Amino acid sequence: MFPHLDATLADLYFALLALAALICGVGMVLARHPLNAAVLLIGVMLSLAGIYALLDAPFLAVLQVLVYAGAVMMLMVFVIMVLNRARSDVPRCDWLSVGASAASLLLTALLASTLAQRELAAHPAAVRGEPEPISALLFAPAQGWWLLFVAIGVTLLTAVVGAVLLAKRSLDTEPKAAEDDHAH
Amino acid sequence: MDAQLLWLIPALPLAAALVNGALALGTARDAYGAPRALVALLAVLGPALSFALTLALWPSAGGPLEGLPEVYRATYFTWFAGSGFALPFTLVLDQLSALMLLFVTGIGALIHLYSVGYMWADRGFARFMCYMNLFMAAMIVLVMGGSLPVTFLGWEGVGLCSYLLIGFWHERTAYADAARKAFVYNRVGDLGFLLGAFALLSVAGSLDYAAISQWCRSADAARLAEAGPLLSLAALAIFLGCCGKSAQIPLAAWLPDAMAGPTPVSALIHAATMVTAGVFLVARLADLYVVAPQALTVVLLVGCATALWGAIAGLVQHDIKKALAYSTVSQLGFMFMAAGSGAFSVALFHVFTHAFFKAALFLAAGAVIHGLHHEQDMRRMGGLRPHLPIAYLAAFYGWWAIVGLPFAAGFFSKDLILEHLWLGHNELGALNIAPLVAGVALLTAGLTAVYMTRVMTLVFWSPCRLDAEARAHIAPTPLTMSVPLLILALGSLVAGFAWVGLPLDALGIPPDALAFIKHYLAPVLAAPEQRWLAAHPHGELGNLPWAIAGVGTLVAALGALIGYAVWRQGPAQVPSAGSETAPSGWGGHWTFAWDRLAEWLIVKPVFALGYALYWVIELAILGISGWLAMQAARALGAGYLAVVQRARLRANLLCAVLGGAAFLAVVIVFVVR
Amino acid sequence: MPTDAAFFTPIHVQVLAALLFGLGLTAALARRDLFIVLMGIELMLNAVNLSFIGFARSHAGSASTLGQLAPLFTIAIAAAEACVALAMVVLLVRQQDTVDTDARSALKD
Amino acid sequence: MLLLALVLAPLAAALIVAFAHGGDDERAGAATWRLALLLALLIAGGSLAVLLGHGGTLAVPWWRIPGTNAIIHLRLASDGLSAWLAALVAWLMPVALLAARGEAGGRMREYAAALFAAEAAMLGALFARDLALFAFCYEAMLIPVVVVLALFGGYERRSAALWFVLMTMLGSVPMLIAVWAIAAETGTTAFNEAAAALRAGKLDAATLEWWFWAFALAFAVKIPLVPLHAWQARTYAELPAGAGVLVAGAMAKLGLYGFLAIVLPLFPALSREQAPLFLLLGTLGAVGGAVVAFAQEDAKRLIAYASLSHLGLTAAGVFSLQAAAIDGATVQMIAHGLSTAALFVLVGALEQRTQSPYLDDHGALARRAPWFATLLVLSVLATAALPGTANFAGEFLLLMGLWQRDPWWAAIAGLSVVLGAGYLLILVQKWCFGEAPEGRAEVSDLLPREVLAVVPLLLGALWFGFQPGLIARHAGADANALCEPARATQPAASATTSPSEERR
Repeated sequence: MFPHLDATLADLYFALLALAALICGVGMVLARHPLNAAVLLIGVMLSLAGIYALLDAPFLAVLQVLVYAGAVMMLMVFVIMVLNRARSDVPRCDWLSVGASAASLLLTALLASTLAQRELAAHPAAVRGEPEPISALLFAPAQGWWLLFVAIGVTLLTAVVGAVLLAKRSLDTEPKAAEDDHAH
Repeated sequence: MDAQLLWLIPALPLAAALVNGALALGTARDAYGAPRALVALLAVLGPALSFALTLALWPSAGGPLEGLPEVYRATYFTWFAGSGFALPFTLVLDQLSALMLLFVTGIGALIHLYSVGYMWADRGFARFMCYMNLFMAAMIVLVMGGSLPVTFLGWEGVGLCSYLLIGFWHERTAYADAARKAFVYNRVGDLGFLLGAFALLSVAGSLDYAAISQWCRSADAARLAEAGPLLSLAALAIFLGCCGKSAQIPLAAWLPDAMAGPTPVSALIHAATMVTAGVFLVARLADLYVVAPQALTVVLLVGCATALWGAIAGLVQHDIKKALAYSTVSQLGFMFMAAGSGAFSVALFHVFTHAFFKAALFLAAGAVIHGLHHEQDMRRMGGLRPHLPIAYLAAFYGWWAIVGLPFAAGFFSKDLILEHLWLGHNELGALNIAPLVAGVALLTAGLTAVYMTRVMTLVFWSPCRLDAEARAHIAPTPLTMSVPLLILALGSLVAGFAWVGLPLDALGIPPDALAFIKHYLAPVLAAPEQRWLAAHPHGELGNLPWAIAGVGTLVAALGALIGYAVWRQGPAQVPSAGSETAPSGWGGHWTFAWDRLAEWLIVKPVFALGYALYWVIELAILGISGWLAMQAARALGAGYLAVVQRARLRANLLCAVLGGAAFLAVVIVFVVR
Repeated sequence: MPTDAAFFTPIHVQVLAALLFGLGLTAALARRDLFIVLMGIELMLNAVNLSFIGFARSHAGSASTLGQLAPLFTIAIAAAEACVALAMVVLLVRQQDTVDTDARSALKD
Repeated sequence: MLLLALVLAPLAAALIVAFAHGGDDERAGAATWRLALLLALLIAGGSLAVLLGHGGTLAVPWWRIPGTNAIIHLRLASDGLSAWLAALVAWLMPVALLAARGEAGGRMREYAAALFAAEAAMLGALFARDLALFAFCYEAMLIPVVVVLALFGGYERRSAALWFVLMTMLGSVPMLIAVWAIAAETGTTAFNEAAAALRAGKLDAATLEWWFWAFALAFAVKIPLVPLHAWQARTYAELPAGAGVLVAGAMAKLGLYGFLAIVLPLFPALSREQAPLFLLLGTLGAVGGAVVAFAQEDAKRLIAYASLSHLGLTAAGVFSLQAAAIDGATVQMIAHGLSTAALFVLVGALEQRTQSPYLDDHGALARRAPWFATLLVLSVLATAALPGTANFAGEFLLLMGLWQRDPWWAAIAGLSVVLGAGYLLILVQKWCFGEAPEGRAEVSDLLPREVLAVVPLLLGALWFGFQPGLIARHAGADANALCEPARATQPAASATTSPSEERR
């Protein structure tokens, strides 16, 4: 499964990274404060980046670190800190949490147990996830993925504009009175 | 004239009805209503033109109008068409329907003319005329229908118009109740009609009258025996329909209540035409009834029971129209007795004469009611002869005819019925019951004389019980009402000669020229009548007609004398205006026996069952179980489980996850296995 | 490199993805803090990415490359989602002064 | 292609009316309404083209059902049955909009869009020739109705919506699973291919049986058959008139259509075997519904129980498997659609003016609102199956078929016809006749738009009353062809028909 590595060593790496991801994930679920959760989620993401690398997907591993762990989570941490809610006033657990946990546990158990019974072998001719083959596929005119690429570009742009509009509105609500004052 | 023009006969009154309906609806909220002269013109013209067309198309039977085709038959379009069943829409003008049409359109046109006078001042004049015209159209379709479903179209159509007209003054809840009662009673009969039609279809393979007759006439004994139960079932089921329409026991109770309608309606629909449709239908299916003898015996017995019941009930009525209504019920019983003894043409002859004298009586009653400003209680009348001479004249001739005094219309038809009953042969078990029925019929004829004389005495001959003011304000009979009254009075006097003829040799008229009815119906009815006679031989005639005429006249005269003697002083006490007119005591019990039976056996149980089912099953069982299920669903889906009820979004998502898990489980179990 | 001797096979990657997805789901459903809910969603997206990449190892040719291409789109969409979602959180917190999801009742009815 | 256009057109119309005129004020509502009416009429015109046989067929592979080899096709076709029912749906749509005008006011956008969405789903279900596509559309039609019910319904609308959703969903979820199971087992979801595969006799009886019941349940809830009718009265009572026209007039027929087009061809042997049960349930509904209707105080509930009665009779007719009854069932479906829609428009009009659909709250409307009273009487007479109306043609053929099956069925089911006259005339009498109840304000008469909604329905009922063959020869013949397999497996003649019947 893991090319370029000794099997035992790869197993060890994978086991460690998977364990780290799971522990961080559990920690995130149980975290008392969103900031803790964010840090733990970053841990998950970094572990996953490692696993991506193990799985012969270096490009995505890099992207994972740069975009997810870097940009998205930084944004989130930033917002949490800006809003600066020292102690969360939201209870960590209620009755519904128990039900929800049980339900997702059930779903996961079903999924995982079924998966675990199946066989799936690595393909020897699997392509290594370098930028080049990926971009070649992405921009192959016959495949049409470029269309999706363009669409996602537009979506991102829309999201940014939407976010700006939303944020602007939130700012507008308070300074309204101030503007009225200026008018006088 | 072309047979394809048959459609015009019902279409003319229908067109008048549509125009009048549009006028009525268009001017419903105007202060003055539709232009009355126009409405009246259209309303009278429709039936009158139909009458003219009927005469123009009059199918000859070797009678005076030689050379015309015997039967007009026109098929216009396919009514039902499908893989299971097909039926052309056929109208037929044969001798039977022509005879019916003759008085339906003729008397109908006269009563329309009468209504113009009677209803002129009513706010709903145009609406009334619309319903009346619609009734004419439906009645004509009923009579001219070439197959059971086409007849049924008219059959329910007249029922509808009857409903609308009984409830014409619908502000009175009792009137609307009476209308609904009439419709529902008829519906019961109509179900019988439909089931009988289905049975006939499965026996004879067609619903066309010609085909049914053909089948009945050509079927050999083995086939008849094989189809026997189904034939009897068909005949009885259709007779149930006739009971509904013609107000026979057990569906008799609606007709007296139907007197809530304006009097011309009572005359046209509930005396002369619609209620005789049952007799007409039995005659129409005579070929069926003669091969189902048990059914015909039932017809005889029901007719007999109804005639007696109606006559006795007629004795105790105070309302003039109610008395006439029970008289109609009783006379219809006579018609069914005639049909039940296999004398279909005699039954129709009585229908014919009855149409004249009962219409005359009702219209005379209408003139009285009109004259007395809607007073209907006979105890509060009396001595009206000088005040309402034309009404009296019509009533007198009508009375003469219905009582069966010599030479008036009813005299001949009633005697013929008695004669056929006396000689007839209807088996009930091993017993020939026809002579017994004849005895009851004679008794009933006597009672008829008593109660009709009572009506005449209380209204015209006894001392006047009106106070001075009411006497001063008696409204005269307008011309539009007088003309039909006089024509009908004349009709009740002479209609009987249409069977027996008059010795007019001196005038160069052949003896049978006037007696057209006697043989007129032969092309339609002779075959079944002869078949019946062959199977159930009658006794010798001999001098019997004279004997029966004599006895009949004697009984009638005796009854009339009793009636006059008992009531010549008027009632024991005169009730105040607007008091209850329904009979009380044993008379009430007798009169309302069938009402109460239906009330307790059908109406109340249906309502009780309806409420019980609704409250117990619909609301209690289904409602509570559904409510519980919904509470459970709400608890799961809407977050009642959560401490905080607001957590609806999360609870919903939770359910989605559970659903996903369930789906996954299904996939795993069935696909992955 | 004797790959066949390895204990872990691509199916274990999928199991791991499933477990992480479950954790993300739990976070999204069981927690009421808006930030943690958002993070749970991010975690679920990450699990899906992992699944894609895991499957990419079991195919050859362009199918394999496709497995590596799909996460690219996911990441882009996740970034857009985070962008808008955080803006909304800021807005909501300013208006209602809470990050409790159960306080977001304005959506219903 | 016309079929696809006809299915998609209402969706497009929904989008158009949703965005054409902004704002929630009365003027925007009126503008939206005019636009929606125009679009609805265009679609209705298109449905006529399908009726005349210009529908064509379509079979485009769509996607593979997970876990099976079956590929869902966008498979559309029309036969007489679906074309007539589609025409009914499409022509009831303008009527529904005419009725909705007064109820929606400025919120016409939501109302009209939801109605169009329901129309699209119904047309899709009627033209679908793929089980999965059918099931999808069959489910989808619920949602817009619930939206209208929740937004514009009466006082108890929440409870009613729950009843409606829960019962119809509970009915149709097993159908979804059965469709999926059929796909997995036979590898196809096309109607005819699945039918051939199911009839080949290679599947074990137990599996077939539960599929049969899954479908039967879904359709029985929709018709509804006793005892699955609990949603009906509750939903009808709260539905606004516009949606009521579509739900009572058209949607309930989808259940019957399902029996005719799916259950009978797919499970002929089981259908024949279980026919007595459905005959019993149908007859029970016919008579029971009529009896319970006597206990109603709310006109809409009365209409609901009347529908239960009439459609129970229709279902009984379908399961008599007699040619005449199947013809009658098709005629009755159209006829009942027309007359019930007319009743709903009228009751809705009165309810809008007075906020009361109760029988005892009105009186003397014949004098106070003559147009209303006239049209109500005519609609009631059509519903009560007066000869000359399409309802009579339908009931006549239905009862005839039941008689051919067994005279007793006809006699018992025929009681519903007698009772029908009773409870319907109570409605007329209480509202139109008598004295006006104390303290009730004057009721204004119908507006031209309401008259315009009802009159074509009544004219249609009259026209088909004299020409039921138009429906029976076309829709009835195709419906008969659909149940031919079920009939073919029947013994030559049932023991109860008369000897002479056989001879013929």
